[in-house]
Amino acid sequence: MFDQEMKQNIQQSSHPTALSAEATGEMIARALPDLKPSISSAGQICRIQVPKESLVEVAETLKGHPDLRFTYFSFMSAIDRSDHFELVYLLQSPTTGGSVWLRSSMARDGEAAPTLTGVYSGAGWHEREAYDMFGIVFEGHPDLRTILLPEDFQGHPLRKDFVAAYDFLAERQ
Amino acid sequence: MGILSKLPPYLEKVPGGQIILTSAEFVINWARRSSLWPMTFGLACCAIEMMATAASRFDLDRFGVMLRATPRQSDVMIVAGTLCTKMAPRLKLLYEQMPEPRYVIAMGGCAIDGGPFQASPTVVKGVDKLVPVDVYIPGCPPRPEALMHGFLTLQEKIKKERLADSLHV
Amino acid sequence: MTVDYEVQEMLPEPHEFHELELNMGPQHPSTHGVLRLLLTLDSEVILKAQPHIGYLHRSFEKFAEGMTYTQFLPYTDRLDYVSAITNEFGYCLAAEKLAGIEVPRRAQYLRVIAAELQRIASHLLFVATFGNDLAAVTVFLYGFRDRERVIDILDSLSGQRLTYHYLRLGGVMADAVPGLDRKVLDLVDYLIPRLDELDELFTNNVIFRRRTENVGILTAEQALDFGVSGPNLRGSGVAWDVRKADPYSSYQDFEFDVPTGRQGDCFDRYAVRIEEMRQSLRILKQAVEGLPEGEIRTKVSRNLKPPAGEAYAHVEGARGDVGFFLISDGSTNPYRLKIRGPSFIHTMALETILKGWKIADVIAVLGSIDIVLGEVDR
Amino acid sequence: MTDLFQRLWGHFFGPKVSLVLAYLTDAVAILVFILLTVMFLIWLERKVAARFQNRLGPMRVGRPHGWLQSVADVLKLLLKEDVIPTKADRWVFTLAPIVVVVPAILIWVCIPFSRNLVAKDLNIGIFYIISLASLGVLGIIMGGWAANNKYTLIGGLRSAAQMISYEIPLVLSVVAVVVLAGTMDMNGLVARQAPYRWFVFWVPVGPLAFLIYLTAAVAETNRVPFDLPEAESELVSGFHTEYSGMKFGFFFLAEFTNMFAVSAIATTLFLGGWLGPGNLGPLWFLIKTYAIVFFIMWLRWTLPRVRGDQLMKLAWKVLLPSSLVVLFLASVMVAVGFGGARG
Repeated sequence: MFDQEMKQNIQQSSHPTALSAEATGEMIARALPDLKPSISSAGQICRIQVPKESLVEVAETLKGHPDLRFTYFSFMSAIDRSDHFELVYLLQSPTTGGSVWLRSSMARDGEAAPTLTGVYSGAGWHEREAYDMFGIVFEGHPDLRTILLPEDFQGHPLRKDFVAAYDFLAERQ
Repeated sequence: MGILSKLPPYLEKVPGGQIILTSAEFVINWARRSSLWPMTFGLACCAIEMMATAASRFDLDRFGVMLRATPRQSDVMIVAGTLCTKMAPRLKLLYEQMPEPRYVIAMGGCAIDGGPFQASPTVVKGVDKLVPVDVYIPGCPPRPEALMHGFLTLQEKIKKERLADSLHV
Repeated sequence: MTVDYEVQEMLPEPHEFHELELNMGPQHPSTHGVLRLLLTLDSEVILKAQPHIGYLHRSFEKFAEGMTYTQFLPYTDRLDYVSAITNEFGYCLAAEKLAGIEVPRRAQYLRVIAAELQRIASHLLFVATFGNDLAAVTVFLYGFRDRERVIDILDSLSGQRLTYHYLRLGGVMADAVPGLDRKVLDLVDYLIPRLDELDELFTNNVIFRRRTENVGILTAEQALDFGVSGPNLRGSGVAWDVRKADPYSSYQDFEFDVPTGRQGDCFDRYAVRIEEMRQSLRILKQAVEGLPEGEIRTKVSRNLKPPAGEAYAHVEGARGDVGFFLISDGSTNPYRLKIRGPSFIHTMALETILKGWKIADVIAVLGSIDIVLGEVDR
Repeated sequence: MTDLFQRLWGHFFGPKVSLVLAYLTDAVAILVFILLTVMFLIWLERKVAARFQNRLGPMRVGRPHGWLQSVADVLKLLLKEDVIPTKADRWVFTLAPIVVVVPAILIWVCIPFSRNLVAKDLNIGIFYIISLASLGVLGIIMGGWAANNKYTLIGGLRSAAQMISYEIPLVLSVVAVVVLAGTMDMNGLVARQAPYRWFVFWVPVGPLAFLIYLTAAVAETNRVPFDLPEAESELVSGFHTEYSGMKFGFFFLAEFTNMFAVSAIATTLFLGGWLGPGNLGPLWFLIKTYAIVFFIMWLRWTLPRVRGDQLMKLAWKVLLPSSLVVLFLASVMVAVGFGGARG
């Protein structure tokens, strides 16, 4: 009795395949010509550079556009480029199979980044992690607390100037 | 039961008291080493090997080792995995919740001295910074045979315990 | 360096009289490691569940910045320690993409064999702990008993039981041991009846069904919104498997199905994993039978200096989409490594899934979500 | 058995003194028997579990097959530090294990191992047993409350809910048997089943009542699939999370005594007690009891745990109505002349 139910429960489904970076770029260019997607890293990554003020807006368009449907928030992170922070968002579309990188930059200190929690719930903890690791403040984040580090931890480990406390890095330099 | 712990030194002076003391010592140490109940304190990778050791192929139950969930009912704490500063107060608390006599096994490189993560500022460089460790088991992670050996070593250690030092009733 | 070892409990928020704050973890038999859940209860019903993580934060990403590309490889094993090979896989792919290294076909097949063995081992551990959480202790031991068989093969390949370090940049550590095909085929013959036995003992048990069906539902929309991946996403009915969608390392050569669940309850997540084990056995059979001859490793310099640039590679780990985002500045060390751990995202989704269920369901949900804290905290 | 001891002591002392001494001997005999049985049961449980799980179980402590394992465990628990948490209610905390253990042992006064091997054959035997059995839950609630820990509190409350719910079908199924037999005397109940008219064969009431009794009994003894009060994966160790040393040992003792007691009662009520071929009363009694004990262990190592609401649903929606039906059927059987009182 149950055996059959089990078999019914599991469906073998047809599977979508991922789009290449070029195809994704073309698709975005067709749907939203003013975003100017570029292909980088030997044709592996399709990226869109946006100013941080319009991040939320662009994400909303990418998510809501009927031809694109980038509904899947893979992850976000930041890169410390010594003179500025680069914000990286990877969005995927389970319907078309495309994936696109949103890139933005911001000053290292005194600036706040916009939060994408309003668009994707999944951004919540990733932004908290970036806050922990880089000290980036996300404006409008509902629950911006430390997440991985102890609450009394001093400094932001993934900043390039946070070196001294890591014994092995100090030894090398 | 403070009287009981004061008993051994007096007993030693009585003629024949030594014999009673040694046989009592033997029985008590036998009971203690034959029934080591560890607390499941899985922190990281080593916890998987700890579980594997308790499972069918290796079967820690053969030695009378029975995993307990609460510190109040356990005798051994196997620290299996990396101890981070955020977790350190909890480890100390759990150790203090265990009733005497209690033993600690540091399983794996991380528990011994931080292991491969020694350089990280969030990692405690060895659980012996917080609690007294009885047996160290090297490895990353130690194989189940190593953990079993650790238990046997602990049993050897308990065998040599003096009653006067270990009565906490 | 001094560390203050005072217990810093987060002060509970002011609450109503009938509410009870229950702190589950970081040391609790069924939080699968050091997850801490702060539950607000009304009798046994959960009004709010707040996961607190970071009790195993070992700063992998910072470590990567201070090491060469090859040095960091063994660390990836310790990320998701239940499924070490798939982590190595993702990291190797990313580094190879960055440096433009071609991997010989034999090595690709060996990698697939190792990864699928690892997936089975990991899912068996999932079944074991899930059974233990629901108090079916025998299932726990059966799961481990069968897992040992898989571990034996991985042990013979790499010499390790848990943290294998079998994959290397440009290939694998060692060639297939003699008789690998026999061993793997024996394993297939052994495991299929065991999985049927598991169905009899556990899957079709009425109590198990009642405990898991229609419990802890994660809808497809919610799952996508959070970025949930792997068996948990497929359990919610979304067919998305990196092995099919974005084939790497010759996965396009193999025939296998992607099972999906119906509604995303605990049972669906469990059933998907059971079926995935059967599919992995299929892949294994094909891989050992079609194992090509040839080199097992491209020579890669120990002080690998990839050109400046960035690469992202993701693989279908046992828990989901494991991604490695590597940035090189042309030196021997990575400039930045970002690890996308699926368990991190699944833990985030817990808050939503758990609301409104009972304490007993927390255990079922936690077990079915199958998180590994090493990957959550990194 | 008291008569026997009284006669024995009568050789040395006067009648009143020897009666007191006889009761004391009874008490000691029961206590020793129970302690030894429980130690054996714990060892047995570990070995049985090991067999189910492709393991060996205790092997090293006492050869062969680790038969001294439980002795070591008990000795060790005796020698452990006895921790009372600072925030605990000291008196209630200390009292709780005693409240749990005492009724569990007192039950054994009335259980007949054979026609004469019973400490005191009360004429309200089964009534006495059931009234005592319901006391144990008090200790569990006390323990859960006194430890001042949320896990123990939840465990204690779950236990209260569960015990009260399952008491009713348990008692009703027993009452059905009592109605059939027309007596509450334990030995009388056994006599009604002689030689092979065991109540479990009295279709339709017998098997149904037996099933209800067994289900409720497993729930009463807090064992899987109904081990919610001490659910290890949910509540750490439930109501006895904060207990250490011998206080914890007492809970353990009570649990296994209860398990053995419900099996013994099932044997007496449904399986003809000490009846069997040959003059081997106690042996048959023990064989039947251990068969039920083994069945309960088998359940434990096969089934997962049910959830609280499902547990309640089973008690109130399935067991309670069906036990009422069984009781009604039993009355009908007596009315049409199938009762044991006349036969």
